[in-house]
Amino acid sequence: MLLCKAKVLRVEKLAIDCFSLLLEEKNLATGSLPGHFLHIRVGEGPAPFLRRPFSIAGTSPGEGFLQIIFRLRGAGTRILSRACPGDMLDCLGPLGNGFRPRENCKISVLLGGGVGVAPLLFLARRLKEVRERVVLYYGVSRGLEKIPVQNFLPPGVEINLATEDGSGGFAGLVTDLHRSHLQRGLRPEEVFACGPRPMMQRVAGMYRDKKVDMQFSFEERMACGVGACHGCPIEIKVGDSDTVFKRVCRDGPVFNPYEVVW
Amino acid sequence: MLLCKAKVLRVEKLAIDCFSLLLEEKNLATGSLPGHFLHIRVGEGPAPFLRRPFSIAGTSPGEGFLQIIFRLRGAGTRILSRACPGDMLDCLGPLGNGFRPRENCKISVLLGGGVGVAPLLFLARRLKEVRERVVLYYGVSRGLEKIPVQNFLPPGVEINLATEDGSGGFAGLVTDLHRSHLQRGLRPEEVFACGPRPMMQRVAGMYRDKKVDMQFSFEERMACGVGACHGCPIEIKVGDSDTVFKRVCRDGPVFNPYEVVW
Amino acid sequence: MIDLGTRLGPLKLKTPFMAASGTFGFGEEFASLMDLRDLGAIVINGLTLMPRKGNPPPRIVETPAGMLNAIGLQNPGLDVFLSRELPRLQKSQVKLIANIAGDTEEEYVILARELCTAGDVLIAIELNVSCPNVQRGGIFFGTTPSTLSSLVEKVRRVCTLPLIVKLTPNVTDITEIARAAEDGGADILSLVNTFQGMVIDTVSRRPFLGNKIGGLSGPAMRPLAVRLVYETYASVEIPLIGMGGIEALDDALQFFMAGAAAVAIGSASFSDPLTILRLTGELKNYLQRMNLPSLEGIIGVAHG
Amino acid sequence: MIDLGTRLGPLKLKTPFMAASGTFGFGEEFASLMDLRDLGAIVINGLTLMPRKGNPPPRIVETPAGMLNAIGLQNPGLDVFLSRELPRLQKSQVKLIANIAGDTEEEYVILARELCTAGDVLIAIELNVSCPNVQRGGIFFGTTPSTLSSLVEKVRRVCTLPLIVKLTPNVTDITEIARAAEDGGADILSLVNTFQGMVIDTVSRRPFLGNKIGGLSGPAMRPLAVRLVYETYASVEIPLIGMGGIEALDDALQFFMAGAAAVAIGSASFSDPLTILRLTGELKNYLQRMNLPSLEGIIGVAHG
Ligand SMILES: Cc1cc2nc3c(=O)[nH]c(=O)nc-3n(C[C@H](O)[C@H](O)[C@H](O)COP(=O)(O)OP(=O)(O)OC[C@H]3O[C@@H](n4cnc5c(N)ncnc54)[C@H](O)[C@@H]3O)c2cc1C
Ligand SMILES: Cc1cc2nc3c(=O)[nH]c(=O)nc-3n(C[C@H](O)[C@H](O)[C@H](O)COP(=O)(O)OP(=O)(O)OC[C@H]3O[C@@H](n4cnc5c(N)ncnc54)[C@H](O)[C@@H]3O)c2cc1C
Ligand SMILES: Cc1cc2nc3c(=O)[nH]c(=O)nc-3n(C[C@H](O)[C@H](O)[C@H](O)COP(=O)(O)O)c2cc1C
Ligand SMILES: Cc1cc2nc3c(=O)[nH]c(=O)nc-3n(C[C@H](O)[C@H](O)[C@H](O)COP(=O)(O)O)c2cc1C
Ligand code: FES
Ligand code: FES
Repeated sequence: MLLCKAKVLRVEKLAIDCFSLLLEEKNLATGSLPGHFLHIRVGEGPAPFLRRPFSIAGTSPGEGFLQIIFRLRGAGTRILSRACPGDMLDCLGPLGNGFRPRENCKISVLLGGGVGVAPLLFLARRLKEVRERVVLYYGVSRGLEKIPVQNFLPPGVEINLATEDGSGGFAGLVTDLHRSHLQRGLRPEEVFACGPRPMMQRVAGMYRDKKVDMQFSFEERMACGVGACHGCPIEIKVGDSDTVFKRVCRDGPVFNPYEVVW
Repeated sequence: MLLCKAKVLRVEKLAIDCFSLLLEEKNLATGSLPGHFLHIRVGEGPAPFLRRPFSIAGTSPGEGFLQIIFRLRGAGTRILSRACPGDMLDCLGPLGNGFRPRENCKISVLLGGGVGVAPLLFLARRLKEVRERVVLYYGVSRGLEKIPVQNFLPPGVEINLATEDGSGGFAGLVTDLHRSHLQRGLRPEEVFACGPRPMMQRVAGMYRDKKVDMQFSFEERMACGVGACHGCPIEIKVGDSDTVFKRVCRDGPVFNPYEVVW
Repeated sequence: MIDLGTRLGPLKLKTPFMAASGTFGFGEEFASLMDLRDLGAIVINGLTLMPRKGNPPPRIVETPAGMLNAIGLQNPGLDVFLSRELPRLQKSQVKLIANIAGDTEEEYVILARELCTAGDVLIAIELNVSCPNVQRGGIFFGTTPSTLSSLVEKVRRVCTLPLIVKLTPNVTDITEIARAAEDGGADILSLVNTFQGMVIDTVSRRPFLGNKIGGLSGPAMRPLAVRLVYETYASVEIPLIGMGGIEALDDALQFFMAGAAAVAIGSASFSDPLTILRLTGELKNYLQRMNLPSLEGIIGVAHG
Repeated sequence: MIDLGTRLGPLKLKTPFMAASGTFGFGEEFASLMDLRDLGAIVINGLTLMPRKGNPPPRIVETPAGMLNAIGLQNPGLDVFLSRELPRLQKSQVKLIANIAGDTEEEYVILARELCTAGDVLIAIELNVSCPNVQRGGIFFGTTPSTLSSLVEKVRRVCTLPLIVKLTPNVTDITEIARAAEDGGADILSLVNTFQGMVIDTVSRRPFLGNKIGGLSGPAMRPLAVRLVYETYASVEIPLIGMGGIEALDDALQFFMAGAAAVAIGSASFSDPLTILRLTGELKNYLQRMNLPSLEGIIGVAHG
């Protein structure tokens, strides 16, 4: 974990309300793995008061580059979207536990909903080096929000797009698209997902009976981002009937969905 | 009084920590008189929370231009100093009661301390049209802070500079410079001043026995700027022993120093 | 057709947006910027029986996302108000609410009685038992339940206009105070007044404000005020006017959902004098978008 | 030579800057960013006798110049703390202060007794009688003078370490509560805990936080906290630890001048984990510039 200033190299608009930010910081780029996130201080004054967490969407350790992809939501992301090349961004990271792919495995499935696809792009790139098939499902509600994921992926990653407004790819929910593939015989050995909770819950539901390794990345409001404040709980089952609150920032953000209380 | 957006035309650094801001807003430019001020909203969000008051340093009604001159103090003036041409500034103004020069009068003296000279530049320009002599005293503590007042004044206005660090003009307090001129026979019929309170108090003291018309411009923390909140009091004598609090924003900012409780 | 009207017991307002006491003068200062008749009401600056000089300067200091004020109820006193200000205001057709503060119960009673019959430009009386910036009276009445209900009872007897009691947030349990005001006969509660605060000037090493202590207003205090409205709504039957740091429609909606049937805008008018009118338009659009015929549908809904 | 040390009755600290309870964990989370021995002390997260699960999410919401939290004292309970956490912390040479909360007087007493003899990494006990985010205990003890002084007395009897009582700001008169804690035998008062607040999610139309109500911290509340420190300083003899929205040296100086002999930094560590170290350096420069040999010269000076 580092507290450092990362240099803004490029801010790019990828789709409506969706931006990518290319940063330069050698140690961050080297130390980050898929599933890790940055806790970024936006603005100078007292507002916004808290840092903002963003998944790392990719790195080029050689060049010392790393990237995040974010959607405009409120004041913080608005300020970020106006960053200029040369600006220095105060970053805390890499934080959290990343995805832990299986040792031996041929087919990985990744499901991203909206900007939740960001950490999966990073993961898909790494997985492609060691897997026979890497199948990415990417769902957006409106085609306008679709980011060009192919630009972030190496050749060979299979991209399956679903748009709820029917403007591209499968018309409907990304989970329905995936289900239809499962019905036609797709047999993933591990499944990664990141996106809105209802989407992730549907994915988890699909595998209820299966022995597939599943790792989902969760979001929660965060203060410290490092595990000190217990501000970012996720309810996790312990044994048969008990539950505890774990910290998304430090114990996650990646959790086994079977253990999560939805 | 208008609530309007004025377009930033130019931001210029005049001296250390001192800037001028050229704005375009037809109605403001036309309606403003020397001594009036603008109440400017700086920044977009909740911080800074309050508007900032600035004296109008000059107008070109024909072109619709007006100008303020300000010194860096805190967050608000820092933001203002970073304004870019084309930015639209939310302005409330013109506010307050301006200077009211005498009907018939030949010699006007103006004393400005630091950035307090701003409204006097505007006044001197107007006075020069109708007076035989307009004598401006301008004092700064360090030469570095000296703004090039001559650029803001028509020819013929007599400029007397005093620097406390002795780096230019008279070495010492502007009030001492003025006093020496009085001793050598200067006989102003009206005196205008704006600057730090101790300076203005010294000026008032110099004229204790004289029958000279005096108008000083005062500062106080302001909230509404229009007279609604009673946030900006100045203590004014009433009769022999009583006093009341008047509002700097609405009843002033120009007051007769003889009536002020120092 | 969207109806922006709201009913607070005996008081009906054209819109649920009022100008908060102390921040809008008698409205006249802003008259050139807007039609004051578009405001739900203007609560005028605090009035006392005798003239008040107010506190020494500085009276205002900016704080993070807010400000402290220590005006100290500067006002010309009842007589001058009635003889000099009111006649002029009578002509304006604006809805005014008088905010009154006394050192003693008797002063409150006199103020209320005189103002109730002073002219129909005044549509309600707001008892300020919560001013943090004066030595006697004010907040003293607003922190002890029995003192407050006795005061409200006495004023109630002479008050022929709707009676609003404005509560201070500087108490351990506002619901206790709120019930005391209700028991005393208040028609409406208005909450909250400012929170007591202090800024120290670290150069002079003294409290910055002339009065040392001032009252915090603005967005900084908004979550505190929303909580107080929420808890009070669950404890009394009479309607509430909410306020504290409202700048945007979402802020006002929080107060409505917490239980306020109307809201007042205070210091936001300093940075944007048109706040109230802007919110009025935005509320109309919101209700339309949500398919709500009136505000009633959302008042108190946060209680589930 | 500038001495940054400060003395709070029986407690001596190397610097007057502490990490506030609940915001710095046991320090370990930040250990890779700084040498924790440079901190005056770390007040660790609130401890209870039995494990506490904490409140349902969301537990945090940002507000103008601040935040609300409703953690609900999530912690592993005394036994696990003593057996699992403390041995590790013993080795660190960090100065830790235990913050304890109970449902009953007995729980406070047990917690204090056990912790006082648990190991010398703990240098003081802070009674949390001010947590706004739990159902029983916590704030209940901190709002009634007689209840508080009885509690403090009982804890005092078993407490061999310096005893700090942390006050809630959610009271009508904090000086009354402060005196009760002093009468009960507190060595030091720490003020303030968070202010109760609420944010309503206007989309779901429900309180945003899982616990509905949370506690406001951050710069927004700073002027309120400074006022409380100022007034308490004038009312008790024992030393004070001030906190609430400190981000910059000027903020800390306000607390010192109001009367605090040390300050704690809470939520500012979220945006800048190095806040405490930065302030430590800045204070040193300040004292140098002002020609002050130690902090003592400015503690309470705002009282004139
Ligand atoms: C581990 C993690 C990884 C994330 N990765 C990404 C990413 O790669 N791309 C992306 O666009 N977004 C991501 N998010 C969500 C992102 O943090 C929020 O969209 C962002 O904080 C919104 O800030 P704002 O000021 O624009 O919005 P506002 O709504 O104004 O923010 C107000 C407060 O709410 C918090 N907040 C709002 N939405 C969320 C959210 N969904 N999750 C957590 N906190 C939130 C903010 O951090 C802030 O404290 C991630 C969140 C987490 C927890
Ligand atoms: C009628 C009037 C005319 C003025 N004209 C000029 C001018 O022409 N040029 C110029 O440089 N300054 C002028 N000032 C002072 C100017 O308003 C302040 O310097 C400015 O508000 C500082 O803002 P800040 O955010 O940079 O400073 P901060 O110190 O961060 O401001 C904090 C708060 O204090 C207030 N404040 C700080 N200093 C002053 C002050 N001297 N007077 C009133 N409020 C203050 C701010 O408005 C704000 O509310 C004038 C003030 C008044 C009342
Ligand atoms: C400058 C100023 C003066 C005030 N004067 C009064 C007053 O005379 N009577 C009163 O009841 N409240 C007074 N208040 C409190 C406001 O009416 C309101 O309760 C408070 O400011 C919170 O609302 P806001 O955050 O929208 O400003 C005053 C507030 C300010 C800022
Ligand atoms: C996330 C969070 C958790 C907290 N937990 C505790 C706690 O367990 N015990 C306690 O006494 N105070 C707790 N506090 C209060 C802080 O110690 C401190 O009093 C308060 O936050 C004000 O300081 P600040 O504005 O610098 O944050 C907590 C505050 C925050 C923000
Ligand atoms: S954000 Fe503080 S523990 Fe996760
Ligand atoms: S600033 Fe409101 S009356 Fe002057």
